Amino acid sequence: MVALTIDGRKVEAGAGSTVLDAALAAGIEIPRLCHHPELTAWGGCRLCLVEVEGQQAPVPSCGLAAAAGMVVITHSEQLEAHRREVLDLLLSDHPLNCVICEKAGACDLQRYAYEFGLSESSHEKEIARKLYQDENAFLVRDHQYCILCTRCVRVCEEIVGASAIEVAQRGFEAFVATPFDAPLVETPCTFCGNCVQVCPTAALVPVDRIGKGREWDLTRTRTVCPYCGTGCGIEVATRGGEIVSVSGYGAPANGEFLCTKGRFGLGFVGHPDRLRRPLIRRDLAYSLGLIDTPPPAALGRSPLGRSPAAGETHVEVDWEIALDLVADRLAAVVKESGPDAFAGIGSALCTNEDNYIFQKLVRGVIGTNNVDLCARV
Amino acid sequence: MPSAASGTTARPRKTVYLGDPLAEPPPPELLAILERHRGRGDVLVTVLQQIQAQYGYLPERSVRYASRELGIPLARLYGVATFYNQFRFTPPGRIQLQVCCGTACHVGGAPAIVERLKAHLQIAENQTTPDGIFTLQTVFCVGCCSLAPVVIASGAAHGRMTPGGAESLVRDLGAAEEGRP
Amino acid sequence: MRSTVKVGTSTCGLATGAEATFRALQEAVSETGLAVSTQRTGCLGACHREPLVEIVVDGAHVLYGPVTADRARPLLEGHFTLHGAPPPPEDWVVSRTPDRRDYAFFAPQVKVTTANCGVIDPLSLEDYLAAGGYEGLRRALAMSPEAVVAAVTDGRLRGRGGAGYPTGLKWKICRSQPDPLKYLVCNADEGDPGAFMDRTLIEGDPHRVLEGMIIAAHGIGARWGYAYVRAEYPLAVKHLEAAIAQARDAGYLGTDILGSGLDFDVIVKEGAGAFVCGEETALMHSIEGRRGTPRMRPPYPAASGLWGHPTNINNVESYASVPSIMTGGAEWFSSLGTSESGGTKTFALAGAIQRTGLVEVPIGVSLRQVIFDVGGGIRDGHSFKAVQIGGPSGGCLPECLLDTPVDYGPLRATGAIMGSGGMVVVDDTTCMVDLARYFLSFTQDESCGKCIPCRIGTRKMLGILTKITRGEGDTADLDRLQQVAHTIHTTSLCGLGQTAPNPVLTTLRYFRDEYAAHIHDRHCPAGTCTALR
Amino acid sequence: MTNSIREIRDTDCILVIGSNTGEAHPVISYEVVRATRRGATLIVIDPRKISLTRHAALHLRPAPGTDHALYLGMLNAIVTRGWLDREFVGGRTEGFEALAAHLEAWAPEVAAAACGVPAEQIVEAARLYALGLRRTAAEGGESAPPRGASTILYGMGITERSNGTELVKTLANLAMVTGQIGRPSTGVNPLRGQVNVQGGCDMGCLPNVYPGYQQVADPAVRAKFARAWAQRQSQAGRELTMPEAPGLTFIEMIRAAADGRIRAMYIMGQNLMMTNPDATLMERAMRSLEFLVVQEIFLTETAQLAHVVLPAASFAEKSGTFTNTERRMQLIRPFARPPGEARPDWAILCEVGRRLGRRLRRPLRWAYGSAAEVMREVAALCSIFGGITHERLETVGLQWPCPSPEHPGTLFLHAEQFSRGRGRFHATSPAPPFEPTDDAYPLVLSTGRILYHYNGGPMTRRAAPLDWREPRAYAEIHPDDAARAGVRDGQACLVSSRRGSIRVQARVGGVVPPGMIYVPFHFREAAANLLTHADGLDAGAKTPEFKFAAVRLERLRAERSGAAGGSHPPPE
Repeated sequence: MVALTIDGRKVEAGAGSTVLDAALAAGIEIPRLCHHPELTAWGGCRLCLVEVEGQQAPVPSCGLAAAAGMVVITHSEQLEAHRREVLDLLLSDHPLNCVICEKAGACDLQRYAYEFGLSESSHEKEIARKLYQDENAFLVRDHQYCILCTRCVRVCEEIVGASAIEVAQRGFEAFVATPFDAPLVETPCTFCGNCVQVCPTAALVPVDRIGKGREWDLTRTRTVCPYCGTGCGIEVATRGGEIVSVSGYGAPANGEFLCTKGRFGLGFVGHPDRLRRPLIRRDLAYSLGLIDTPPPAALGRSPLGRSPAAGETHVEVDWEIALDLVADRLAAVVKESGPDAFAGIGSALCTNEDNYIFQKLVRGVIGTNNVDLCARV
Repeated sequence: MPSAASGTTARPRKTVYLGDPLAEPPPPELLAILERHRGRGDVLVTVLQQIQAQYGYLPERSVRYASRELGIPLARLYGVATFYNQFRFTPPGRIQLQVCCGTACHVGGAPAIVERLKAHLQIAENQTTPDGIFTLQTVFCVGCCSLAPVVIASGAAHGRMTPGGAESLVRDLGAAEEGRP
Repeated sequence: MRSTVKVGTSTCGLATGAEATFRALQEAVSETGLAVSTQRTGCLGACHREPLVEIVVDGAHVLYGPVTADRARPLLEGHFTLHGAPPPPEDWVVSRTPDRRDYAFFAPQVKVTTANCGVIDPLSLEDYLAAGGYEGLRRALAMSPEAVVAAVTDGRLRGRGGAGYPTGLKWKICRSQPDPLKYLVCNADEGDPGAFMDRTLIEGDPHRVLEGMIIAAHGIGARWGYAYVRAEYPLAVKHLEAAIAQARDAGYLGTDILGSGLDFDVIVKEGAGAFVCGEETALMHSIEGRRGTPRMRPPYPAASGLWGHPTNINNVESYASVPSIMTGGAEWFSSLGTSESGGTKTFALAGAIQRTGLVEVPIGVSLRQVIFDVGGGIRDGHSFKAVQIGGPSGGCLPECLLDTPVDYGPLRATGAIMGSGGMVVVDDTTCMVDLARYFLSFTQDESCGKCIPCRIGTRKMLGILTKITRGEGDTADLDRLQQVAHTIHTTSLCGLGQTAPNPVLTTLRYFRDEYAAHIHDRHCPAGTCTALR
Repeated sequence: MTNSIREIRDTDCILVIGSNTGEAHPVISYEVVRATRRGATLIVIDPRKISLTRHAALHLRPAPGTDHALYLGMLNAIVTRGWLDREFVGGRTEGFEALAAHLEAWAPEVAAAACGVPAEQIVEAARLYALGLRRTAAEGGESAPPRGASTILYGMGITERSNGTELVKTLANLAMVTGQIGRPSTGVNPLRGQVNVQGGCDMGCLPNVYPGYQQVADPAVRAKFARAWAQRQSQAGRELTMPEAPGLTFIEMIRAAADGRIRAMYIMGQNLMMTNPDATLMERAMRSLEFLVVQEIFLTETAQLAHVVLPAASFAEKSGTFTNTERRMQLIRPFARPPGEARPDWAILCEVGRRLGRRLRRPLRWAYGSAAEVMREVAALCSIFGGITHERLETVGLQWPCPSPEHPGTLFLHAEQFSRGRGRFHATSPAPPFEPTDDAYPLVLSTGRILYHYNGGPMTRRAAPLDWREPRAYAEIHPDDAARAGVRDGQACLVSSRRGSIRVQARVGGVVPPGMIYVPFHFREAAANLLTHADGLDAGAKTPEFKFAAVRLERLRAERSGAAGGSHPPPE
């Protein structure tokens, strides 16, 4: 730990932390656009410049190692004037479409413009980047909103390891490009969307959230991704129960990063194919007199390689009928052949509570240890 | 613009499997260049320079081969290639004209030379004449400031240039080049 | 009788036809049957008289110029009075003394780093050795590394790239790093428009640069060196690579150099056309095969440079000064300059003066001496208006500041900088607003785009300046210029951005009336701005 | 996992074995990428050129099924060249002498001959792993640094094998002989493939243990659960007895169902028609059942065969907990309403339990107000979960063991000692895959996952972007094998085993080595598990050998680009 002074306050900073880290840990907010705690310091936005005693020029706090005895000022008239000028410059290169922008309310540039009272740029408006690329089903790249903070480039290289994108050209012409401006699908992009996650503006937006609501319309729920065993924490943004987007939030297993399935793969939840009522197979329903139509030949065909039409193999029934039927038939088998004529298979996709109750049912009610899980497969 | 206003983004067509565009091994002259640089950390720019020296420009396939063979992300190669003025992705003319626009040349009248050559060749900067003979570029200082203004044609420097002198230089070079097959 | 005919075939010479002159001389020699050897040399610096030919007969020197190809035979026949040919006309003669001080251009100069340029054959190791080459290395290897660093410190050598950081201190910091793998980089990415010192040095005397690097490697403990040479300098690359090959063969590079146990070798990397790569961290990114964007410092390269290892970066002229410190001694070297900076500085003198070329003067002489004594003042009857010093990072100084000494501190006080040595003199036909606009268009074009103030700010400044040169400016534009310039200067990531406003700020300071004329009178006093004619 | 996901980034050397981490566990691969960017050495052991090899210092490609020899060669090199951790071996393990004697026969050259990986690569991998050398240290070759931290990440490429248990023991040998376990950023870390496969096991969905790995064979354990579950305390001792004999494992159940010994089955959230080997056998088994209940969110291929299908709420519509591969229990929260009348699984099961209990006269207590109440019961009955409640999980995930409300959870296992005390070395020997290749079926088929899909595909194939990106079944084929069969890149081909055949798109390239075909198993229109076999189960874990089946590759006459499909009988 090192002790330093920030804005007149004594602050403790952990080993290896920067002045920015120390300030944020102490609750002192410093404006910043290119900084991201999980990525290497970039130092391009120049908003986090601070004054350090003994140094002539202001220094970017994101790249400045906190040292013992350092005296730092994060807000001064000079610094605010420079930050304002930098934002002014940036706004001249950014469409101010906040009233219809998807990112409104969650856009860092918009926030700082608000804080500095900048409604527009004092400079001539000129946006070099014109591309709008959406040749994929995952995310839209609207370059004119890009502020070249390169968080997306860094997350792609440093975290994901895909290096699908890189800044191309230079100076005012620079933009974040795929190799030879090919569609993302022809690059090593894994569509993990972590670039979308770290983008501070509307340059990267999930295709599926466009037109689905503004930030303040959304309800956010933290839960766990239902796919592989990593157990990533996800934050699901919904509007009226419909999923709008998924993001990471800083959970223990995954931090704020996700993969393509976790971020773009929850479409199944609201899918029309979801089962809504209990079903009984047509031959059984027929034999029970629940329906009049005899079972179709399709019941005898393999389910692999084809998808049945709705209601082709089963008919919907009430819960009471289904539950009693299950209880009757299972009880009959156990009474006739003993509990070991039954087997139960739990689920690696269900919760601990579900599985606990499942094995309780098998062991406690049926009285067999014939219970297993797809853990072995 | 990603907004509700324009929100009817059509779902893109289904992806098709593109196959491996580099299924064939690299051509021998390219392989020779790449082999020289395998396993080194300081070669990226050098490799691009040598590819450009080989072909006169950076053919996209060659860059893709370099990425695969040397294990360098293609995006990085592309980012680097577009960063530096030296690299180009299209074949240049047979004669590359570079008008020096360094300080001494600028105050000595380089802008007028550029304008004259543009008018004479009827192309803009960084373009190649339709007959493929001339490519016109401006460069910032070739280090011949004491002889400003300077025009470089196919690597040879011509000092103390004037608009008229530059035009006749280009005329002569063009005439000589046209005679060739 | 030992006679030699030397032709300066550096890039500047070649641009005026020196190659044709050389061939014509060779032909003439063989046809006339003269017992004369022809030799290529580097650049003597007197570029305004290129192509230069020096004829040395038994220690008697005569320097001729310009000698175009058609003058080759008459010159040869005249000089050696063959078949009763008349002596070459007097206006062909530049100088007749071995030190050439009879020519005003050379008289005030003190040649240390450029001593061999134009004198020896740059592709000949023997020539270099004959001129005392690698003696500095021998002496350095006999010293402890600490003593080498101390000598450089005592010589008060400051970084010739422009920033003027004390070289000895830089070496010391790098040397003290615990990491056993250290690198050394020679920055020959001379990107300033209007500068050609490094080109001339490498083309004319590559071994000297190399020797400086090897001495530095000994002092610092570096294992590998990179020479990062600008892509626009193919001849410099060729000469340096040839010198490296010769040095390797002769045991000055490689393992166990001269039996001292020092292992060191140099790899030449060509730049690829990016001015910003003159910035040390951008240069290192370029060597590492990345986009040439600078990064935040600290950590400085001395602590964490190439691939994270300690790396010492100096420019060509700094390294070229080192052998002389070893042979001449720190005391002698420091005595050449001022109390703050030792040694000499080379300048690329260009523009509207009589005698352009590469000059080397002791640090501390005045701008006036350089421009008027060496350069001979303004040509064609025009009057001096300004000297642009330090390239796009520098500033434009008016006549009243001509007595400023060329030294790091005093120049910085004027708003310009020492820079790497570009010095372009402009006369009354040059519009200062247009010149400022020119430099902004350069920096705007060369901005890497990483930081916002430089990427967008220079673009906006350029826009305002263009407006003014079109006669569309207003008074508020000048305040806006100054305001944006202040933010760019204070908040930019690297030196390119931080110094980009300098040409604008100095012209605003010293030539404000020209801006006023453009804005209020819609008039360009120099007649440069075409929209206002 | 013995250690935690977050520890990977601080590792010095990472051994990735039989895990296509970048596609099956992308977020864990991010940690590997971070580690390599911090200078860690990555060694990939896999016949396939998986995405992580881009970042690897070494990629060892043993011929399919021969990797066991490679590990033995590494062990031999470690022992004979003195790279072992004598202190750890002496203080924490037993049986080393026997192992060392056994390893004498496995010089790296011998191993190289067996697996096709050059001996020097085997030795180098052994050195890097044993000493935990970072990239810089490995290259510099200067003074030896103190032993770094090495970790092993392995996946189904190890476990879905007929000798999987032996292989895991061999990897444990590697970790123990080098002391690369019981410290931060070390360990032997299986990457579990499904979101709650860890939790399902933890909760006792295994034939031999109750929740918390309490043995079925232990009368005290049985009595404890009987007492706790009984509806009325007075009945406990008298009437409710718990079954004593361990139950059947999964494949044993399937076989028993196929030959009539199992007559009824209850399957919760498991599409075994797609995800289990030998789909033909699976279907026969399912059709043989007198009564099959499937509890699901979609009418999966398995559910289509069920007599009764009960509609379940998905993870999006219920509360509960998942336990991830690093033993971390985390809370899930509902963000949507269940469709129609669908209900949470546990609630359906309680209904079934209540009704069935009445009919079988085994009334248990089923009155849970919420999933949190269920977890309270779990905590009360299992000491390793004793300190875990939904309330605690509101703010943070907890890694078990977590025995008390104050316990912070356990970051990594085996810090002081192994579960059994001293770690035991096992002398293991390679065994060939169960089904050898022959002239009729000359290629090795390996099945597995791809990035964009999951298991049998009921979820991912209904997630529009994912199915857009990877819409059809394919097979990765080496150019040599493709040329031999006359199969061209991008066109349809036929892959057949003794059990069935499927039509898939050929993707010809360098991902697989010659002699190997890789087919993802997510596509019902070309179900890879029609080809796999359910024979030759691993003796210990009873896991089927998904990674090896003998197949042949054929060109399709009437080629339709992109066509894919499957059929049961192999075509003539």
